[in-house]
Amino acid sequence: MTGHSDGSKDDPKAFSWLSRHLLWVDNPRYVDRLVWGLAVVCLALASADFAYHKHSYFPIEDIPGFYGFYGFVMCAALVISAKGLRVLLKRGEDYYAPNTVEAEEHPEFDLDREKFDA
Amino acid sequence: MLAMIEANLPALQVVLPLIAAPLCAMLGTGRRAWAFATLVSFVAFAIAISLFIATMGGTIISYEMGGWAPPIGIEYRVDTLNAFVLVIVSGMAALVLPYARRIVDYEIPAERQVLFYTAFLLCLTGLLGVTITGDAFNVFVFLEISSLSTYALIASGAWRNKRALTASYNYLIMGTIGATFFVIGIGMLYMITGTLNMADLGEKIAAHGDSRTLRTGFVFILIGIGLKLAMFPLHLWLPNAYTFAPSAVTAFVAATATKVAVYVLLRFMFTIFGFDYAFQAATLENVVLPLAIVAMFAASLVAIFQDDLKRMLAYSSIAQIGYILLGLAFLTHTGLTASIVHLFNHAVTKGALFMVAGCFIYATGSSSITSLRGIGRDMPWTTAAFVISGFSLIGLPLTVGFISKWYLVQAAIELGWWPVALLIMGSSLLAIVYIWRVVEQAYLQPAPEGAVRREAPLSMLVPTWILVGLSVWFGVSATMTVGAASRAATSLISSSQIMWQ
Amino acid sequence: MTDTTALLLALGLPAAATFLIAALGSRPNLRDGVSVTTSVATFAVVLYLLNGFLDGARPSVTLFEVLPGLVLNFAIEPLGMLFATVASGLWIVTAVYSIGYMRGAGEKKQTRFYICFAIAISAALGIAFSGNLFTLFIFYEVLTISTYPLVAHKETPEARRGARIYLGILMTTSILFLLVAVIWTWNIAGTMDFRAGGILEGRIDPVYVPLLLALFAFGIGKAALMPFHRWLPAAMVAPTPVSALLHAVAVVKAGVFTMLKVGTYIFGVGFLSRTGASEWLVWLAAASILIASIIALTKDDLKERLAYSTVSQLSYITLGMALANQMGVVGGAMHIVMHAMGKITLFMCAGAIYVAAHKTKVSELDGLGRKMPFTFIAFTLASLSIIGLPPFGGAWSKWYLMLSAAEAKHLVVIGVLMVSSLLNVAYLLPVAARAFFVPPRGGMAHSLGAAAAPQGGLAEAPAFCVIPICVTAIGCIILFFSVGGLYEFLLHIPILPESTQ
Amino acid sequence: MPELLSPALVYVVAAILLPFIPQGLPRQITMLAVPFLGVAVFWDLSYGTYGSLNLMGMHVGLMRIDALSYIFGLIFSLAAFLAAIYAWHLRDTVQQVGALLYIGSAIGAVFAADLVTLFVFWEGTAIASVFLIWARRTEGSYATGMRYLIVQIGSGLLLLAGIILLYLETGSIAFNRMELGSLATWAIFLAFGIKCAFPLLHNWLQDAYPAATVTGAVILSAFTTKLAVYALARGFPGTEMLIYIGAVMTLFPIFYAVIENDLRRVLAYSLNNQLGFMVVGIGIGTPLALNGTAAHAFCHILYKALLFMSVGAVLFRTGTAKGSELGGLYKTMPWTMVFCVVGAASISAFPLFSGFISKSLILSASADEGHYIVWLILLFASAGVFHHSGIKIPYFAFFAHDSGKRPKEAPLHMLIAMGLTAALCIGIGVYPAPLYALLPYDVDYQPYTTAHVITQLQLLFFSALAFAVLMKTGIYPPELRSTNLDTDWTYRRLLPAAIGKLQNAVVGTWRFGVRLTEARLDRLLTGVYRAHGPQGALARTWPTGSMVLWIAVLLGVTLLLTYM
Repeated sequence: MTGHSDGSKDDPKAFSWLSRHLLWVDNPRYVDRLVWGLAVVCLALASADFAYHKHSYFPIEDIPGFYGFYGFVMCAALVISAKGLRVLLKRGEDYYAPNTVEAEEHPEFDLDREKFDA
Repeated sequence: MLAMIEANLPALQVVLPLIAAPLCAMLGTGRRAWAFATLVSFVAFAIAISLFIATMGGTIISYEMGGWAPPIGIEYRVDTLNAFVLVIVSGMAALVLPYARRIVDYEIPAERQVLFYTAFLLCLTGLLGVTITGDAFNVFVFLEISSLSTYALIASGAWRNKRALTASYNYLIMGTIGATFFVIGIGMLYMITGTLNMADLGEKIAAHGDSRTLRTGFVFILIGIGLKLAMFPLHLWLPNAYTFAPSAVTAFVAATATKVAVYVLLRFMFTIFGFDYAFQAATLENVVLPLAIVAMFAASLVAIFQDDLKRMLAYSSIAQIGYILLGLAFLTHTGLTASIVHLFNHAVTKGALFMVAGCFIYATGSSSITSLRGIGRDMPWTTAAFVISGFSLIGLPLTVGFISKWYLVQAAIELGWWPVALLIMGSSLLAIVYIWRVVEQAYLQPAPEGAVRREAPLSMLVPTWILVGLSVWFGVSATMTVGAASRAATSLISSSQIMWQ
Repeated sequence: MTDTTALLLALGLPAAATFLIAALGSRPNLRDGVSVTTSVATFAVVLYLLNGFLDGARPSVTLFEVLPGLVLNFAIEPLGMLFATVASGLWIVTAVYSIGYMRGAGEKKQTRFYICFAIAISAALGIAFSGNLFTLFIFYEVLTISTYPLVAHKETPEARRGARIYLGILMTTSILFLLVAVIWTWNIAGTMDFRAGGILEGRIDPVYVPLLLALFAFGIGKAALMPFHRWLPAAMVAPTPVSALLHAVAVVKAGVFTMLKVGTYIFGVGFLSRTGASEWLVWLAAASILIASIIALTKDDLKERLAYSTVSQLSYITLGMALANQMGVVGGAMHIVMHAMGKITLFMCAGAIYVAAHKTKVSELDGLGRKMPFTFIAFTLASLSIIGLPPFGGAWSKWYLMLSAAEAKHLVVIGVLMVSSLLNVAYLLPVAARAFFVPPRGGMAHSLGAAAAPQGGLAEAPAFCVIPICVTAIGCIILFFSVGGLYEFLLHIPILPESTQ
Repeated sequence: MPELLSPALVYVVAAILLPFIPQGLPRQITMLAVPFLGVAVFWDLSYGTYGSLNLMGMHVGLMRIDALSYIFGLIFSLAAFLAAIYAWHLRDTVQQVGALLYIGSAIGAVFAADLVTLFVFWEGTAIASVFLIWARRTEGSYATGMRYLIVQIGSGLLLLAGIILLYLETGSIAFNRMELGSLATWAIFLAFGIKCAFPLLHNWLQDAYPAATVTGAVILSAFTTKLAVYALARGFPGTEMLIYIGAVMTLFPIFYAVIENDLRRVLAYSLNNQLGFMVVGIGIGTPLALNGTAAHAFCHILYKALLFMSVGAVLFRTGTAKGSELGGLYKTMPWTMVFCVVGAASISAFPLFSGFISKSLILSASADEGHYIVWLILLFASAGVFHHSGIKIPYFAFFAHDSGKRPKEAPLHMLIAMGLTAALCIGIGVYPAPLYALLPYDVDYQPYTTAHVITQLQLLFFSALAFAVLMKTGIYPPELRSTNLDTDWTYRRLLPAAIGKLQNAVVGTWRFGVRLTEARLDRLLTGVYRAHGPQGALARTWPTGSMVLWIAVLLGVTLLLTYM
């Protein structure tokens, strides 16, 4: 399995220019910062609601930060209920037949591999 | 001279073979006897044809034997019906005799051949006489002439298979019983009427009216003739007789003897008894009709399981007689027409089939169906003749068998007897089975190793193919036969006094 | 050349060719040449007739009279013209294909094969041009008998058994039911001519109409209406060109053609729809469509699967007749053409697969598409036509059948036709799809579809096999686009009695 | 000549000629040129119906050009062109021909002025498209293709039945606005519904698209469902039921998308969800809503294609599209990642991306008409789609847990195709005026208002926050190899099981019946044989005595009968 090399053996110089500038996302510190940044942006956006006049169709829109709140709550609800759904719906990959598309393995010879090892 | 011959044709029809028979016996060699008999049969056929033409318009030729007027003298009476039967009988003789030469050489020792042809001529005499006469007792006499000669003819098959003797003996017993019953019946009629002339009988019986004696007489005649025509279950003599008789005899007898018996039955029922009695119709409906239907199925089923070709055809004959009786039992014009036309059609078909059987025996020395494997290649003409005649037996269109079926079913439908119509068709399906067994053997099985089989000689093939040709010709253009049958039916009906529905 | 001569010539050419073929038995190239030439000539004559027909000529010729009023008559009407064109046109294709197949598969007794084939075509044309029921019946039987040796061609025990079933069912139904129906019709109508608007109206008690229709519907065993369909799968033992003949060119098409002809010209669709006599047939045909399709799904043998597909497709045509309106007749007649073109392709493909790869089972075809691309592409196209998808001919006939069902307020039938199409998808498309797209057992050909390098070379059947296949497959597409003319032509089918037109 | 020249014809002719054009550059160039030729046919034609024929008494119009068909024809051609670039590497005639026929049929259907032509092309899309699935050449894709085909053809047959009933009812086959009411229109509606993946009729989509080839999925994603949207917009605008159907459609797929592992199937679910927006727009039926539907279809085709392209590129390079197997690919496939993000942003309707300027039309239309609940659902669905398409796909494919896979960057032609598509997505998002000008109705709409932008950003960023929080807390369900049950369970499990039971029952009774009949028949035949066979009573040679006995019996019976 040539494709599955250990990440530590990678030679970053082999990566393209764009990738090298993105390598920071693997760093947990930066990820945390990103999340916090996101929170700040959210706060800013929520508070922006006070700054302009909204032409609203429905009364609920007039609640400040309604969109944000709605988005957050519904997404959380979505994920949690989907997780619950998985209990009901999840089956093995070859549930229907041994050779379904899910269960297919792709042969290596068809992939044009390239080495990035250090 | 010509005019004299013409005037005496009815008498000549019978007298000619009758005189020829002893002459034939004196000829010495089989070959000469054969030539003579053939010649006689040709002349007889010519006479029959001219009689047929003469009666075509509906005229009835009445000939007084020895100038004695009926009812005292014996009357020969030719109308469309018996002219038709005469043609069948003499025609078959004229075809079988040419055919017979080779196969008789093969089956009967040379020194016996003279007697064989003599018996043949006698048989012909008897059959023609039965048909042509207008005298009830005379019918019995000729019936005995033909029967006795037939016993002899069948017994002559003993050189090939000893069982011919028992078959002939059985036939003798049964035939004699039948003849006895018949003569008893005639006696009873004579008791009532004091006459033996048929036309006279009819009138007297009509005048006399219903009585026990009359009924008894009717039953005795019915059973007696029933034996002769192999009505089921009185047919038991027939299979062996047909199987073990020499091939030429089988072909002739199968095509004619039973037909003549049917004619006698028709004649007695319509001309003499005249059908003004409910009991006759009831007997036909309660006895003859069911027996006919049973015959159609039982005999066909037996035929399916036979291994011997001739025996199979014999059983098929019993089934075919069922059709004839069925048409009769309908008691309608269409039914009668069907019956009469089937007399002819079956004679042609079965005659051809038995001739084919003879050809096979000539070529293979055996009449077993299994010996016919792959014979379609070696004997293409014979096998083809079998297939076409087989089609006729099944009742496929463009063969005579179809015409008979057509009228039979039509008669059933006219009466609204649906089940009977379907039964008629159902029994033809059985015919498919037994015919197809042979076809499959002949065409789709490989020939046995080392079998040398040559096509039958021309002298056998030609008569066979003439019959095959006839069965196709009259299947394609049936106007003539059906017209004759229809006229015969009309004349029968008009000769009886009953009011037809 | 007058139209009447052309009519007789069309019938006579194939029949005459049999003698030539028989004479040239020892010179295969010449013999096969004669067979192909005759087919082309016959087609040319039929086209000449078609041309005349479009100009308004309605030739009619009476050959002979079997019985008074019962004549062998040929006449041209639109349905017959259509059937004749299909049969003679496809004969060319089959004749060419036969050469490739019979030689490729090394079959024996090819002369007999070609003779019987020509007779069968002649009989099919006879059916097409028959001017009355009687003539039709005759040629119907001729067709049955002439195809029997073809079905039994291999002469193995299975072949004999299949042929026996074939003959048994076809003969049984035709004699037991069809003949009775024919005679009944003759009895009540006094004629058997095919007349616009039917001949029965006012002559038959409406109570009996369903019964008579049943006799016809089951009697026409060649239409393979359940439960008399068994002969079709049984006949699969025959060599493939014979299957093509049975399924596309002549036999089953003769059956459904007869069905349509009886519906339009004997009963009259107006009469049928007013009496509702064909109601039961609608349901039976619908059931037949579905059940046969479901059985087809379960068959692994390719030819057997196709056979059941034919059973189902034939019921479409019967359905068209039973729906009893003009669109039904148009749709049914159109389906004769469309199905013929599609099914002949499918069978020829099955034969090509057998010749080239000796495979008969659907499950063995995986991966074969790469080796025989032409065959399998043709198979796909023809499958789509049978399913009834645009742009293939089958779509239009299905369209008119559905239109007819809607007009007759048989909404369920529309549903049945839809479900049937889906079932067709399920049993026909896997054949080609598996061949092309499923890797052969054990082989790994998994490639995300980026590239498709053929492994190994092509291994197609002989060109004589492949070219006809391609021609008919393209024909399926052409039929879709040229349907306008066909539709115009089919509108000529007279639906109403002449007096009201 | 232009009278008969439908753009579909260009594709069909090309498809027929294609096998004769050698693989490699000539064929690649043909594939690229065909969409242009197709567009050239209708580019400068004025509105009206062309190619009218009288076919067996029916008025057939091959090409009707009006604002609605024009915009769909255009975007279909555009998608065809982009797909052709993406499939530059393909050397598979089956796929190439299939794609051409499929695209041609879809365009032909869009321009169809009558229902019969529509039906012809409708079935054309069904048949041609299946080859894009089968071309994967595995047992699994074969089976999927069969299922897909049966559903698609079933839709066509329903359409056919509807057309026939309608034809009988009205005597016309013109394809115009219909009212639900008769069986005919219901059948047609249902036929459209199947192809549009209405709830419960939807599963063919999620079943088939992930099974298609890399390029096949890109092509499939563009045409079939959008054709159905077009047909609905043409036939049933303003049908109220569609609003609710659409609302449900936007809603339920997002739940599935969250737990789905195969990223292409996630895309299929989100495709379904996006269709819901369009269906709602059709249901509302106001000019604004219909404009929204048309615009959304236009944008959707682009960004969905872009997403399928990028995931396809991943599949092409790694051999899998399962979230559980992927991760960290940004290191070696950064450009693919970028384009994927552009697509994700577009589908999520980020301002300045194409989804924003089209989806807001529909949302505004629904709010305009006062559909409170529906509006809330759509809002939720917008958040949800951002959640699974906007975040989940790029995240699990390119970031997340590093799978250690180090594939090559996508081939250049794929990058070009993705780049072009991405540019279009952004271009439309930034400057929507040309698109708006193409829309069927003249509507003055301004997507970029302060309120609009802010509220949309609120929605999206808070959703992102929710994702981040759930990820951090570990509540977010991990990607797992699995099959999730959907409606296909009914026909892949329930139905076969039921049929199996039924079959057993039928076969059992049948066998029993056959055995019974055979036994009876056997007995009958033995009986017949016993009586009629060579040794049977009827065939035996009887001793003379018993023969005579028979005669006596018959004589007696007959006499008795006559005396009675």
